[in-house]
Amino acid sequence: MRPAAALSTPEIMIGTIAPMLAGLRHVAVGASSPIPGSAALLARALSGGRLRVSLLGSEQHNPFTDGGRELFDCAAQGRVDAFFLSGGQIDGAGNINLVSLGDYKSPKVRFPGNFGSSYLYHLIPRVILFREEHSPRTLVSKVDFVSAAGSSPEGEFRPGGPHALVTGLCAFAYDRRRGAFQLASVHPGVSPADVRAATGFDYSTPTDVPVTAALPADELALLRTRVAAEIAETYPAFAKAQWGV
Amino acid sequence: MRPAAALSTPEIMIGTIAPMLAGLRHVAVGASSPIPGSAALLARALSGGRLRVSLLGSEQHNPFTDGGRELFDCAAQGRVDAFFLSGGQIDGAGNINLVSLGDYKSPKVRFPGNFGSSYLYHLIPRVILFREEHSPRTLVSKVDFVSAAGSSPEGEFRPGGPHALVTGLCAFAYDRRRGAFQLASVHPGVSPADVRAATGFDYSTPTDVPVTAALPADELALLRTRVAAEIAETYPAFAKAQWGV
Amino acid sequence: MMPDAAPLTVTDIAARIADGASIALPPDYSGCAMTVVAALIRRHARNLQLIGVPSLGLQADWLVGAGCVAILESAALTLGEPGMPPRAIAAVKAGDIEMRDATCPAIHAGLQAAEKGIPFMPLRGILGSDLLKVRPDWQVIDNPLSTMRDPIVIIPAIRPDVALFHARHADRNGNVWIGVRRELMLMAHAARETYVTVEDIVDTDFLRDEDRAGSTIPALYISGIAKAARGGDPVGLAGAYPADHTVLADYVRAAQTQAGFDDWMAARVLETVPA
Amino acid sequence: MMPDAAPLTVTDIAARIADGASIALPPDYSGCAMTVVAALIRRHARNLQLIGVPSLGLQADWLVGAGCVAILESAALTLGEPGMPPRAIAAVKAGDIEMRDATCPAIHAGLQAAEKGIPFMPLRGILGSDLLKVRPDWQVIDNPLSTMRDPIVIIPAIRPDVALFHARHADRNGNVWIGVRRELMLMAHAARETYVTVEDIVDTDFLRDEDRAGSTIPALYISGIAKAARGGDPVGLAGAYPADHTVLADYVRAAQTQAGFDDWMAARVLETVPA
Repeated sequence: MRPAAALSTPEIMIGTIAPMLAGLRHVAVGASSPIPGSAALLARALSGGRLRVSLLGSEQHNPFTDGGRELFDCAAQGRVDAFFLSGGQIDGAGNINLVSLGDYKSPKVRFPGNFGSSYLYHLIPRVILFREEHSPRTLVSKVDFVSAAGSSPEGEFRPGGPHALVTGLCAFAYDRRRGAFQLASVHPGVSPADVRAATGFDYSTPTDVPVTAALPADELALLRTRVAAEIAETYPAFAKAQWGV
Repeated sequence: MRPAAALSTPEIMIGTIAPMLAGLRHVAVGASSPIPGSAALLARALSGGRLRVSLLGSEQHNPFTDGGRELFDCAAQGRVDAFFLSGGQIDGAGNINLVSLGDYKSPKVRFPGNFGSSYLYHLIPRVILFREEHSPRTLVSKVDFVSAAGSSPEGEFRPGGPHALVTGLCAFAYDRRRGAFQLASVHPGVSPADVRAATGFDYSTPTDVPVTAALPADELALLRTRVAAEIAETYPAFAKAQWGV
Repeated sequence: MMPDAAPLTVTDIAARIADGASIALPPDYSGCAMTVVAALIRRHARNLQLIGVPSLGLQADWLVGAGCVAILESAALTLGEPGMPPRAIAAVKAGDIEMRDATCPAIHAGLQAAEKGIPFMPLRGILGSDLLKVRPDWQVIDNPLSTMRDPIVIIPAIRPDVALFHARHADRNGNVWIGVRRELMLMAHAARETYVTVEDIVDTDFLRDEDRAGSTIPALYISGIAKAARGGDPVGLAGAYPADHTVLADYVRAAQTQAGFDDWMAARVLETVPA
Repeated sequence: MMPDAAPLTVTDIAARIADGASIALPPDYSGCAMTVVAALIRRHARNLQLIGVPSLGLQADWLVGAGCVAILESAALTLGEPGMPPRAIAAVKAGDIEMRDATCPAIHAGLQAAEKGIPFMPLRGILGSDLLKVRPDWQVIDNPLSTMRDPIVIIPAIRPDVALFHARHADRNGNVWIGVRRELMLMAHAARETYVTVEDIVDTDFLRDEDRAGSTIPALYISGIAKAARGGDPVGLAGAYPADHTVLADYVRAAQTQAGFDDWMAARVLETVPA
């Protein structure tokens, strides 16, 4: 275990996401999401068991018994409070692209595909975007393909949407009314100017940008022991690389 | 067991219905249907097991595992070849009434309700109507409430519909093109004039009306032994009254 | 249900079902929480809307007879072999309650729409039925995907305030095993709250039992559970104990009149000690 | 399945799946009939349309690499941890096959529409996605039950010619136990024909086993069953054996080129003796 002082970027991201889940009843985590999964399990540990976590791919943290459709139905029933999405590209309007770069018919790069994003982004109240790589390549002014739209026209049915975007450099809050991001905090050692230089989309910056709060020592210990062991069931390679478990 | 010569009216009806099921793959039987249930189980016995019978209320003859909706979905998938409906009233257009007599809002008589008839009548290719009581009270010129319509306007989606009507006196065939019944056979001891006098709706009568074919002796024996035992699981009172099992 | 939440009593459950609530109920053969029905009568529940999934029997007759019901929505009113439910039929004939006639697959489709969070479900059949006259909430649209005229009925979502039923087993985490009675899972998915009585609470985790997990409603959908041994009497509980046909026949005879119903209920149901 | 029908071989199943058929397939973690996929390649199947329920992985990559596929419809192309399926991705990029991008709940909804015999299913979300540009078969209508403007997407029914998967057990009557993998039941209900390989055929009747009945696809929906022990290799079979990550990583390396794919398949899959 590395000393508590030296947090890894994933640990900082986990520590940024976990407090966003406090007080919720049910958080679901989709595919390829070890950082959000760890954050959800940390929030669960801190909730005294009141937070229910559904982790796709986990046997231990899977409450579903009605087949592949159940997560989506459950979200539409209003029973999922938070979810996590990423994207090959994310733009300043909160649109995400999980399909391809370049022309759709003859793409330069092809990503796996939309999964459930096109739907869940509209249904789940608190969708937290995450992408460790923070660069003009990933955070763009306009995505090449809108897998799921960040906001919807007034009057359209849209109980869900983006809440925040957490990267390896910072956290943005999403303003649904404006359909745009605002810088919320910068991770230790990162300046607002660093973020600006690495971001391909426009966003607003308050006068004072706080540094992302560090996980309290006891929570960090919990993450590196109990949560590390729990997430290892679903993401063994990640758990091994991060915490050697 | 009564002598083979003396068939009961239910036995005659069973013997009329069973041949209508020959060659089919899957016959479903709904609630309160001991006569069709016996006919289906007899047809199954004669098919050498090739006919599948789904008997509502039976543990032994229930192939469904997806809840109350499955029979209806299964029918819509085209996987149910025949079904049986009755009615407090049945009219000459093949409409059936399972709801009430008189004004709907303040009925003189209230029946249990439509069950699945309003739907299954449209979806299952061969719906056989049955009603032991053959009288102007039950077979009427126009039902007071259409639970399910006998025919549909040209061009409407209607893979299913009535095939025949079997009563305690006779069998009618249903002509889908005309939306009307034709007398097909009269049960032993019944004349076409008897049928006319007992029927409240108009129908056509061919020049020669055959007598309903009697069940061959071996099939009758099968009905009174194996089928009687099988139907007793679901309709013990009926099986006891008919066959003393 | 919150993990580790304590079991309720049947009286607790009846107290949590508000006057005016819409309540999805199974048919007599699929697991009826008769003890909660009795407790609702004891607490003088009023203006309930009962939704049969897809038909209603003894539960509706007891609640209607006791004056707890404003609306019945059901594909049928039936006690099976014992006949029709006398107080419910009398109330419908007298116009004392509102009867919303339906057809079985429309109830299932409406609940499936609620389960999927969609406003309606298309459904084949029904066209030409007088149901379309007495159910103005059921509309007919022209299938937008067809190039030819193709009318199809659309059934609005049915989202009950409460789903209420009786099952064999819950586990220590509040998961409920339902076997093949999967309409109970649909009810739980569709309803805002789900209350369940069970024969017993087993010290295991059905979601970790590979044989039973697939037939289990996760605690996620369950608002509260009460233990009620023989909680399906007198309509029975499939796989556990049969309907008591002697009691049912006796009830049907007595309940032909309101006075007979009142006496029978007072003597046979309401004077027993609630759990 | 016809009662008492004899089991098939995997070669029989591949022969019964016609060129040009649309085939619903589970994702890599839900039971893939890999032996039938290999048999389809051996028999040089052509112009298949593969439908991922809701995503596609190794099955699609093998079939695309072998030239068996005309169309992929899927919410994603993924092998999970080993990465993206190289031959499928290459074919999509090159335009050699038609890719119909979807989103998971739309695939489930389309299959549910087929299951219910309705022409479409409404579905929330999706509005504003470029999916509506590339899926002209998905339309937007105004919710007919709303008094205000309320656009909603309608997904046409997906009725596959064939559903194909691998499961743990069939019984002597041809019923197939699937545990919590209920998307397999949806596939079987929606498809015209359903072919299944199983680890073993057990001399029992799951429909009479109250613990297992609720997690069983009745033989009614099954067109044919073949026994194929380790039939999920190398993607594994939940509850029975895991994916072989060494084989998968080796495959992904080899299949970066068509020649590498051809060699790997010839050596590792096609030269093994079919069942």
